[in-house]
This record gives sequence, C-alpha cells and structure tokens, in this order.
Amino acid sequence: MIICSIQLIFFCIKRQLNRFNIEIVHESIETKPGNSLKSRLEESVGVIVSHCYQCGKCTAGCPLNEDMDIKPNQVLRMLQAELPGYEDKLLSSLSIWLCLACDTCYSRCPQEVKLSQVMDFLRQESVRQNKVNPKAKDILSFHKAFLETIEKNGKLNEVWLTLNYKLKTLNMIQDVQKAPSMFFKGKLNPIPSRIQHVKEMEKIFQRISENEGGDK
Amino acid sequence: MKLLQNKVAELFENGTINLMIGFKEALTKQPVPCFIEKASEIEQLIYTKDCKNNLSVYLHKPEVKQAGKIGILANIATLRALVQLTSENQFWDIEKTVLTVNDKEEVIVFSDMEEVEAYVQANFPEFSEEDLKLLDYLESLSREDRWKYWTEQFSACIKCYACRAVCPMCYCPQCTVECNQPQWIKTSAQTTGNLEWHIMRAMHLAGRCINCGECGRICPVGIPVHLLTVKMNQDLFKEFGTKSGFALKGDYALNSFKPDDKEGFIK
Amino acid sequence: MARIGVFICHCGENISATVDVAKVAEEAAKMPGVAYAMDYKYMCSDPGQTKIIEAIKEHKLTGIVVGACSPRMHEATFRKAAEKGGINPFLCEIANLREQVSWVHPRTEATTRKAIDIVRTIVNKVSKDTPLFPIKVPVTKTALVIGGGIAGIQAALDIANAGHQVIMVEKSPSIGGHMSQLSETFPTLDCSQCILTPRMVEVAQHPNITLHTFAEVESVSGFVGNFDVKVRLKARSVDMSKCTGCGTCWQKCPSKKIPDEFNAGLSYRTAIYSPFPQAVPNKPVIDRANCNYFQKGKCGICKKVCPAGAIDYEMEDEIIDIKVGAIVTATGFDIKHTDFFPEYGYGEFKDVIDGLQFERLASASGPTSGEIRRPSDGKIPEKIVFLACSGSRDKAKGIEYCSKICCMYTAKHAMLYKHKHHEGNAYVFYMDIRSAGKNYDEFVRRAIEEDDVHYIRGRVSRIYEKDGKLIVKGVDTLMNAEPVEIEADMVVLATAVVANPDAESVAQKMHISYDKHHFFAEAHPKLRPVETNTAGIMLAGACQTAKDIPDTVSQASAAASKIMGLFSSDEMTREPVVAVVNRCMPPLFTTCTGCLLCLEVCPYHAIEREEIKDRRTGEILKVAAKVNAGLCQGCGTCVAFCRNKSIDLQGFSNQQMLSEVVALLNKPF
Amino acid sequence: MSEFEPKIVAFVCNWCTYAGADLAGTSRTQYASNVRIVRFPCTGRIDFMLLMKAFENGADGVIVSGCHPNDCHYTSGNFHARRRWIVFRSILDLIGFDTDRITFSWVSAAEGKKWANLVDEVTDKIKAKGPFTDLDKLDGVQLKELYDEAITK
Amino acid sequence: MKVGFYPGCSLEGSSKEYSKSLFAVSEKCGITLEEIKDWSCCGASAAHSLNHDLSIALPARTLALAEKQGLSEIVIPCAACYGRLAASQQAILNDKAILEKTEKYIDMAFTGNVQLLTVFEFLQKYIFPVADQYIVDKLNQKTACYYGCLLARPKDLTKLERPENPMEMEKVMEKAGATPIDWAFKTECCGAGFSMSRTDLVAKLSGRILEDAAERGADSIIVACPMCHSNLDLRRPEIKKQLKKDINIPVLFITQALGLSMGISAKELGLDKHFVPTGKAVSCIVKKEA
Repeated sequence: MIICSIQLIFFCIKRQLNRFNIEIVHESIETKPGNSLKSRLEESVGVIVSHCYQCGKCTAGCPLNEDMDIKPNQVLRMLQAELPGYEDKLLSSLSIWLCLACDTCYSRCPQEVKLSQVMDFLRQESVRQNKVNPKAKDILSFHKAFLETIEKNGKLNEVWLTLNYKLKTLNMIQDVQKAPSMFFKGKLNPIPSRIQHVKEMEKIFQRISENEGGDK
Repeated sequence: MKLLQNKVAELFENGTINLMIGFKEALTKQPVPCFIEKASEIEQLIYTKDCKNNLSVYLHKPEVKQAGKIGILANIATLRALVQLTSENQFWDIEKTVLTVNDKEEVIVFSDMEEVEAYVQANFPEFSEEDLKLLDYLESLSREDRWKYWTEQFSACIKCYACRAVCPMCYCPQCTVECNQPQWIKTSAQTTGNLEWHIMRAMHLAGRCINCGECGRICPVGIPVHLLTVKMNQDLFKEFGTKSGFALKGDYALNSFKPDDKEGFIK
Repeated sequence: MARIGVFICHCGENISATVDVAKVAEEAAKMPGVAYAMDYKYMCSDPGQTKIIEAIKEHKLTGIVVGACSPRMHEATFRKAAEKGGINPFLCEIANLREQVSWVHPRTEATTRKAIDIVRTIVNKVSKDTPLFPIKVPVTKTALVIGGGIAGIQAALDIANAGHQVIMVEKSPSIGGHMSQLSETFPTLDCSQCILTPRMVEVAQHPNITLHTFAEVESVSGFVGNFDVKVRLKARSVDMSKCTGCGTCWQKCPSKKIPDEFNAGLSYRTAIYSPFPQAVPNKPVIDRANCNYFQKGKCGICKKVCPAGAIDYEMEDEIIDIKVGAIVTATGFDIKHTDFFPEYGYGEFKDVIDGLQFERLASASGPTSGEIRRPSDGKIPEKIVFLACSGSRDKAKGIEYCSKICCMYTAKHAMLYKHKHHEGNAYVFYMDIRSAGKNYDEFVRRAIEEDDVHYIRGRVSRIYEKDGKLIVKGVDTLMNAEPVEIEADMVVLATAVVANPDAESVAQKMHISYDKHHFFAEAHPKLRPVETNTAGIMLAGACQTAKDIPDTVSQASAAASKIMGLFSSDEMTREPVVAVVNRCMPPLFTTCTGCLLCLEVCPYHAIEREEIKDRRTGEILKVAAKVNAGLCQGCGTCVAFCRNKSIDLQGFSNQQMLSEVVALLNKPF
Repeated sequence: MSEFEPKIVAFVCNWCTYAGADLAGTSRTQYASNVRIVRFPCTGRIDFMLLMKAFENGADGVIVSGCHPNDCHYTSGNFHARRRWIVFRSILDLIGFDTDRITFSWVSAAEGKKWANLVDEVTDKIKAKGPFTDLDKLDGVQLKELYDEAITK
Repeated sequence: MKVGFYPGCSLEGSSKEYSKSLFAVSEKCGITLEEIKDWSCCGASAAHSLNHDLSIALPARTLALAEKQGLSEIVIPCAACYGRLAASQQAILNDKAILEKTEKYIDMAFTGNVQLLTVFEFLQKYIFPVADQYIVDKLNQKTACYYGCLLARPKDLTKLERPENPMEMEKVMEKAGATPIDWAFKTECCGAGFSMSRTDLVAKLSGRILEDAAERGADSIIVACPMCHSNLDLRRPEIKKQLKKDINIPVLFITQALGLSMGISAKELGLDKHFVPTGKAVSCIVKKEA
C-alpha cells in the first residue's frame, strides 16, 4: 500500500515536471474594432450582451455576490461599454473564477442572458491571454489538475486528483486529516481506476487542441 | 324485363310521363341509352347489370326538358346524381319520375326524391376495387413518377371535352374554359393547358362527383380521368366525412368548414 | 385605349434612398397603356397632389398609379386627388414601394427591379379597372358600449349627451370597473370612488342609456352602421323589478367564505351579493357556482327572507338581439397575480401582495377600512418593500412591454403608506422611473423628497420567508452593485398589466385585430388610435394597451366623438368593393347555374336566390344567385368558390387579379 | 452565371398578412427581395386557378397567407380557404405536382417578423430546389411522339 | 426491466453509497441497471471553465457509447453529470456544425437518441409504480429536501415543474413516510466544485443551507447530488468553524432514504460511509401501519 502511494506521488511529480500543456495556448490578442472581447463572445457563445438592461437581478441572486470584485451585472456592463481598460480589468478579475455556474442568474434573468456562458468564455480568454488573477490560481490549478487526470485516466480518481492538485498548489496540509477516515470508509481508492480505451481520451484532447490551433 | 316494360307502359297510360329515358340493346355488349316517346316503343326497353350510362346527364338538355314529364331509369350512380343535382337546385323546372331495378330484379317507382334519397342511403356503393387498386398503385409511386405518369397521360388529351359532356355534374351553361375575359385555360391541346383543365375539373367535382366513372369510360384516348375525382371523394370523406350524392340537403365539403379542420401544412 | 399616369413618390428619402425612383418612372413610361410618368419628392403633399390633378387634365389620363407608401396609408388621399382631377376615384391604385420595398431591402438593382415590377402589376390592374360608385346604406343611430369601467362610462355619457341612444353591456354585476377599486388616484391623491360614483349614477339615470349588467356580448354580425348583436343577459336569480336592494338577503346568506373579487381576494363575500356598497345597480345577484341552493339543492334562505319576493331560482339566461350602428370596446385589463412569480414564492406568501390588493388595503371602503395591515396576521407593517416592474419588461416571462402605470402607482402606494405610518420604512426597487405626464414627475419627487421613500435602483432576485419576515434579496446598482437584503413585513409587487383572459375571444367575436399580448389593435398607431380595422368599432381604455385614467378618459371621449361623427347623417357611404353576379343576353341571362352552393359560403348571408321572370307572363325563366350589395362586405370568398366564374368582385376582379399575376412574372426578378 | 434568384409570388389577404408585411416595413425588418405581393381582400378570394397561373407564368414558388383561424376580418373567409387548400393540395399530390413549392401560412397584422422570416425561409427553400421547370418540359413534342407511336402500333 | 446507467466518477469514489443505495432500491423493485461500457468522465466544471469544445466532446463520447450499446434510456444519478450530459446533447442537437465537429473529435457517430433521466425521472417512471408494495417502514421525520443548483437549473434541462420551489423530491419523501419541511434554501448553491480549491466559500454557502435547515427543525437533509453531499457532509468541520456552532443533521441521499423505507439495511445502503453519523435519522423510523 505504502509503496503504491509513493509510486503515485513519484509519478505525479514526474508529470508535473514535463507537463503536457492541454489546449491552453497563451497568446496576446490585439483589440481591434470588430475583434473586441464582446464581438468574440457574441460570435463564439452567441450571448448578446446588449440584451442586458442592468437591472441587477443577477447580482441580487448570486450566491457569491459579496465575494466578487466585479459583480455579475457589472461584468456585462463592462462588456457593453467597451471602454479602454475594461477588457484587462475583466480578464484579470477574480469574479470570473468565482462564478460557480449555478445558473441562478440566468434562471431569473428577465432578458435571458446566459451569464454562466459568458463567465466560461471569459475564463477561457483569461487563460489564453495569460491574465489570470493571482488569487484564482488555486481554482485554475484545480481545473487543470482535473482535466489532466481525466486525460490520462478517462475518469476521475479523487486521490489522483488531490495529489495532482496539491502538487500544483504546493498546499500539502489541507485535507490531509480527512484522507485516513475517507480511506477507511472505502471512499478513497488509491489505485487509479482507468477506462479501457485511455488512448481514445488522449486523442480527443489532442484533436481539440489541434483544431483550436488551426482556428487561430 | 317484362315487369319493367309493363310498369313503364302503365306510366305512359296514366299520363305520369310522356318521355322515358332508358336503355336498349346495342351491337356491343353494353346497352345504350334510348328515348321512348310512345307506349308502342316500350318493347326495346331493357335493364341489365351492364347498363352503366348515367342517364341523368340528359335531364339538362333543353330538348328533354321540353317534353315536360320525364321518366328516367336509373342505376345507382344515376340515383346518386339525381340526389346531388337536387341538392344543387337543378330540378326546379323539371317534372320527373324515377325508376330503378333493384338486386332482386324488382322494379321500383319512386314517388318522390325523399324515397330516392332513402334508397341511395340504404344501397350506398363502395368505391370500386379496381379504382382503389389503381390509386394505391399511384400512391406507391414517387412524386416524380406520379408527375411523369399523369403528364404523359394528359399529353394525350385532345381537349374533346367528352369527359365534360358525359358528366351529369358538368351542367354549367358556360364552362370556365369558355371564359375568355380572362382566358383561364389555354384552348389548344397542349399538356400544360390539359393539366390545368384536368386539375380544374377535379377541383370543381371534388365532393360533387358521384363516382359513375363515365368520364373515364368515355375518354377517347383512354386517360383514367375518373381517378382524379374518385381520389378527391375518398380524401374528402377521410378528411371531412362528407359524401357526395348522399343527401338532398347537401353535404358539400367546399361550402362548409369546421374551425378545427386540419392545418398541419400551414406555417 | 387606357391612358394611365404613373406617379412615383420619393417620400423624402424613405423610398429614394434604396430605390432608383427616376429609373422606376422611366421604366413605367415605357409600359403599355402608360401615357405619363413622373417622380416627385412628396406625392402626398399639396403640391404633389396638384401635380397629379394637373397631369390628369393635361394628359387626359384615364387612370393613375401612385408608387408610394402602403395603400393602407394614403390610398384615400390619392383617390380624392384623382376625383378632383376628374376621374373615378377607383381608377386610382397604389403601388406599395415603401413598406414592402424600400424599407425592407437594401439599395440594389434587384430592389429597383422589384419596385418596377410592382408598378407594372398595378398599371395592369388599373388598365382593367372600371369606374365604381359608392353604395349608400342607412345608419342605426344607437351605440353599443362594451364594458362599464371608466372608459365605457365616459364614452356612453358623451354619446348619450349628444342625443343618441346607448346600450351598455357590463359582464360583472355592477359598473365601475377597476377604478372603483382604487383608493386614491395619482397625481392628485383625490379619492377614486368620490370622483367615479357620480358618473356611475349618471349612467344609470340617463334617459338615453340602457344598462345591462351581468351580461355579455355573444356575437356581433353585420357591418358599420348596421351591426346585429346578440347579448346574453346572465341569470341574476333576482328579479330586478321587485328587488329594492335592502340587503337582507346577503346579510342572511350562509355561504360566507367566497373570496371577494372586489377586495382582490382579501376578504370574503356571500353567495348572493352586490359587489360593493356604491354598486350600480345596487341589486344583488346569486353566484350560482358558490350557492348552496344551486350546488346542493338545499338552503333557499334568501328566498325566505326577501321581503320583496324578488328571488327567482328558476331564472334562465336570456339572449336579446340588438341593432346598433357603432360599438365602443372598453373591456379593460387584468393584472398578473402574485402566483406568476416563482422567485417571489409562487403567490404562497400571504404578505406578498399585488398592487390592486394594496389599493384595497389603503381604501377606506376596503377590508381594513383603510388601515394598512398585512394579510397574514393583521399587523401594521413596519417595513414595506415595493417592487416596480414585476413581470413588466421581462422577456423571460413573456411580457416585454412597460405597463406604464406602475411607476406612478408605486410612488402613490409608498406615499399613502408613509402618510399613514410616518415611522414606517418604505423601499421601492425600480429599474427606471417613467413618470412622463402632467405633474407626474413632481409626484414621484414628492414621494422621495417629502415622504422619505427609499428608492433603490435594482431588481429583486428572490423573496423568502423566515420567522414571519420576508427576506428580500435585491441589489443597489447605484452603489457598485452592492447586494441588499431587507427583512420586510410586507412586499407589494407592481405586477404587469395584461389583457383580460377573454380578450382573444372578445376580439374574435368582433372581428377586430389584436396583438400578440391580446391587446386590441388600433387602425393606425399614430393617426387612428381609437378606431379598429373594422369600421364602426372603436377602442377605449386599457383593452388597447396599459393606460392611466386621464389617457383612458381621453380615448373614451375620442371614441365617442368618432361615433357621433358617424351618427351625424342618416346614411353612410360604403366602398363599392362588392361581389356581383354577371348578366348577359337572353336566353342565358347569366352564366350562373343557380346551384346556390355559394349561399352557404357567404359570411354575411349576402347572397340570395333570384328568379328571373318573363316580364309579361311572369314565368320563371331562370334561377340564379344574387348579391345584396348592402350586405356584401367584399371578401370575395364566393368569387373564388364559384366554379364557372359567374360572380366577380368589383375592384379585385378575376381579370385584374390574373393580369397582375401575369404582369409580375414572365421576366427575371 | 449569377446565383439563381427564385421568383416567388405571394397571395396575401389585405387585413392580416398585407398589414403584417407593412409592419415588417415600418420596423425596417430586412428580407429577401425575391417576393412579389399580390393583395387580395381575403384568403377566401384567392382562386386556386391563380396559383396554377402563377406557376405557368414562371413562378418558382408561391406563398399563400392570411389571417390566423378565428381572426379573419370577414369571419370565415380563411376557414373556407383552408378547406380549399386541403383539397387543392390533395389533387396536386395525386398528380405529383411538387407541393413543396407552395407555402401556406398564417401571418397576422402583428407578425411583421414572422412575415420576413417566412419570405427568407421560402426563398432559401426554393433556391435550394432550383428553378421550377416541370411545366416547361411539357409542351411541344409529346403530341407528335404520341401520334408516331400510334401510327407504328 | 432494464435501464442504462451512467455512474460518473463520484459514484465510484467519494459517493459510493449513492450508487450502492440506487442499486439496492432498483434491485428491490426489479429494475436492472446496465452500466455504459467504458464510460468516461463528463468533464465537470473544469472542462466548461477551460475549454468549450472539450465540455461538449467529453459527454458526447459517453453518449455515443451508450448509443452503440443500444441503450435507449440512461439514468444519471449525479446531478452534475446529468447537467453536463444533457447540455452537451442539447448543444449538439441544436447545431449541425457542433455535431460535425464533435463527431470528428470523438471519432464516433452521434445521433442523440438516448434519453437522459434525472434521478427524479427515473424514480417517477420506474420505482413509483411499484414502490408502494415494497415500502414497509415510515421514515417518520422532518426532512429538508435539498436540490442545489444542478437539479433545478437551468430549467430547460432539468425539467422540474416549479424550478424555484421544486416538489419532486418532496413527493418521494412523502412516499417514504417523511414530513418534508418548507424551507428557503432548497435551490441555493452549496459551493459545488470549490470543495477543494475554495473550501472557505464552500463552508460559507453550505453553512447557510445547514443553518436554515436546522432552524426549521429538520431531522435530516436529503440530497440527490454527490457534490452537494460531500460539501454538506464532509465539510462539517469547516462549516462548524464558519458558523461557530455545531450542526449534526445527517445528510442522506434520496435513494438511501427511500431504501430505508423499504426496509433495506443501513449497511446495504452505505449509511456507514458518512462523516456525520446517520443514527439520528435511522432511529426515527417506525413500522408502517397497514
């Protein structure tokens, strides 16, 4: 058992060192008219930000409204106004990473703006342009660790994910006290479960990252 | 046969009729219409299963109308025609006595149209199997093949209007094809005009045709024109439950409607 | 040979911006039958019309085509000009180059080609036009007013005072409508009932007004000047001639737990009831659905106690036929109720109420005698939250429009509350304040400045109940979108104004158009705001769109004056667009076969059987169909129905329609 | 060779669809310019013969449109029209005429947007189908062929 | 009766008891669950946060496999997985371009003719018609039915009758003999995917939920989502720190609660796998009177 765990940690470190960069390409995009953040958003996600009339109902219902540095309605406001500096401010905000995609905003929005999709788009842009808010690094690391895990295994293994995440954030202590009890309750499975055709999984990731390279 | 002749003689004698429209034997197997003006000519009168002509078509002729009191020997299609024509208000100026011979070879002399109506409703004919088979076959074709089939058929049409002349429902004093202000249908026998003529005929007869099949039988170039109206009647019954030549008080699909008629095809 | 003049309008730049108008005129000049063609900046202007009139005379024109806006706009204008020029007005036709060409297509050659095609089509139509002469029909000088709210009352009084007969039909037991439910009215804060009840009484006592309450219109047929209306007088179960309105019956009625419509469900009424003390007529009806006698077959107390013997359980609905010349539709509106709002509790929180309920709470005649107490426990609320735009301007809820009156009545509500409870706190969540109107914005400012109502800009996402309080989760978008949570005692939703639930069926009975929200459509949004597309039927009040009282009253008076204009002469002229059965030489007389199947097709029963007789002998020579031009409305259903084209429609004849089609085609688009 | 621009004729009633098309104009809703409107008082007035004539004269597609059920300005013209369309479609179907080229619809005076969408949809549909040539191929040769065939028999 | 089954990663790991109890209840009612062979992860919030195409392609692979396997219906007990699979299916079916792209990514054909069932739909369709004959016990307790986000939103995917105050779970609990309470936090978010990365926020959000349930006297909280469960169950120490009070209401999966009413043992239902002891909920149970 112990050997197994050590192996696992070792493997993770190795992977961490020669990290395969999933679909995340850092690049800077010049803001040109017609190529603004708003127009790219409208084109790729199909959400029309001008539909928002700033009633604030999204913010009023957001479970994390107090923690957001830019409130949900203000996110849309900044996209609408397109004033100089707004784009950078948005992409480096913490809010876009705090959004839980709980869809409370969309479900009550009188103008049916799919805000959670806007947030997804902004997150992807933020990573692409390397503008991720430092305070959101943990959240991003978790997402990355998650995707790496399923790329390699096809499905998630919580031990695997946890270790991978901890290696990324170097936050080794958190949750350590939980592991033994979870383990004994049979909830943690240190041997990574994998799908049969792991190669298929890698191919999907590969094709997507190739296609996105081709798009740009 | 004697029975029928006696009956008609009786009608002549008591002055009920002074012209009898019936059938007589011909060189071909199928008997032909005959017009009997005196009791002495009665002997030629026959009625067999092969008496297919729809004699009601003659009731529209001024020569017939002039005779005043007319007797008409009717097969079931003719009876239906009489019912339909009555519902279309066509007999206001004619005094007629209707006779038929039923399955048991009994001669029936109807005292009024209500009796005809009752008889028709009790003996209402099905669509002929041959027609249904042909229609099924046509329906099994692709749309393109149906188009090919019919346009080929219509290309043969010579616009002789025999189909119209033989039809008891085509009684308009001036047919739409004769309208020239505007000219709706080309008069020359070209396929487009022929197609329009037959579509128009089918539309005008939809829900009024009484399925006697005369038009198909008479066509000199052998177009099965009657199939168009048979199909129309079939569809109308399916869609609206209406039957032509069924009731004196009309049951015409195209001058009535239901608010919930189907409209899946309307965007 | 026809000599047709073609006049192409630029409509400022409305047409000329996308259509090459000069090219259109140039091409038109080449069309067969066209003797003259020109283009001009504003054809409908005085100089424009003069050009038409002069051209007709100068070029001896026999017909004209005006390529301009929709015929629905200026057909009448140009036909009048044609008449001035000396040709029959029906020889003037409009080619719609604005609404259906220049406004919907970009500036391309194809657009100009389309314009030319349309002009050619209409030129062809005109070349087949024949002079037509207006038909005169008598006018029945009685007006029907449907709906007894303030709109109906105003219209009825105006028409009756002008000396014409009015029949008013109201579906509830009393007239008065929503206005009778209101407490005070903005922006003056005068008592609603105090200004309304005198009008109600005037209606009841006016010698020219026949009032039918508890009645509904069953069907409307006929046409302007001559409508035939069936009205259902619902069984009141009370003999109006005997009843004295003493009230003994409703005091003794044992069914006392029926939600009271007049008090917006905040109190109860009995099964035999008069809706409110000032009701007109103040005589009760039995609500049979809730009456023990009708539902269970026993009780009969009201009959026993009635001193006048007016109770009649056997009474049945009665249908009466009336003839009227014009109709005012004033059927009013409804509001969305609190159950329309899932995020505010599906209407399950008793202390979340709608605006009309607040009116009843604030009204001296209401269930709390004007004290504002919350419905759940009768306590006086210390904190009230008002939510403007509840359901209005909410695409997700299917109501994109602004309900217009909520900003004002919310300010009024907050003010009324503060006047009664100075220490209380009133919060208004709003998106925009729309207070355009005489003294309106001043009124809102007064609420904020003098009465200390807290206006918070932002919408409320959710309301939930906790420990007898309503937790209102909103946001203050003027404070950096700060989340706001208020523990309120009562919440008032300014719910959206919507059409009545039966508006669609009313419109269908009257054959008037309505919009997708079932508000009735005016004939023109700006220039004919009180008429409908059906001549002789006018609109008044909120059945057309959300309206406040001043606007409603103005529209009602406008509708009344339209009708008075109609009633000012004994006869009216109708467009001669009617069907005609052809005639020809004997012995044919007409190509009509007399099958008379078209009698059933005509929606107006305008086709009848005609016997053509020998003048000397009286012998019937032919039976044929005949169109009664007085009844015919010109729909043309019979024309398309007739097998051998024996009926034709004047102005839309077979020849015209076919030549339009032929003119359109046979060349590339 | 420029792109095929279909010729579409729209037979519409005055009260609903014509007004709806006007509304599309007043709201400046852009749509394909391939349509030409012929105005009728009511869908009840639209003769099926006119549809045939439109095709005969070179239309590639036809739109027939009027008031929604119950909304007819003349109470029931559209109901009668609807029955007629049902019957007409069934005869065309039997003959094998391409009924996809005729689009029936209800467009009310309030549905400017629907009108614009309808025109665009039909234009796209007919564009995809290509020009209507079924009738062009018919006339001329067949009679002679038939005659020849009869002679040889 | 056979129904397809997509467990999702959580049901193999931290929420094994959800899967265990679902199987126990299904088996009792004669329903066989057939797992999609070689299913893979739905991508969860990570995929849609970082890569739009990936968030569609990952669920699509599993759905295509299910089609291949000939499953016409699959039940997806995990609310998060359901949301991802349903969103992916909808996106593909609504847009031909996405369909083509996705088929290329996953190198499999996709027709979208597999019907996806939420746990409620599954219970409603397959368990409800026969449940009464197997229910022998009455839970006899006040339950707070907790839906969280993904069971209630977005409304076009979750198909609940009343998305702001759903009653589907309440109906199940009433059947099981419990008294569902009326409370305010049914559909509030628990913090979901932040369990590990922002435990502080999870404690705050889940704390509010627990607090409201406790104040309104719930004996147990019923959930139908593994994420909600782990946040409400596993994160109790952090919540305690946040609220500065100890709330010990047990959190049960809907299938566990239903299983208890069917007389299935606590062990078989995996009640021993919870952090918060479930004894309090089990001890309320009484025999159902005939």
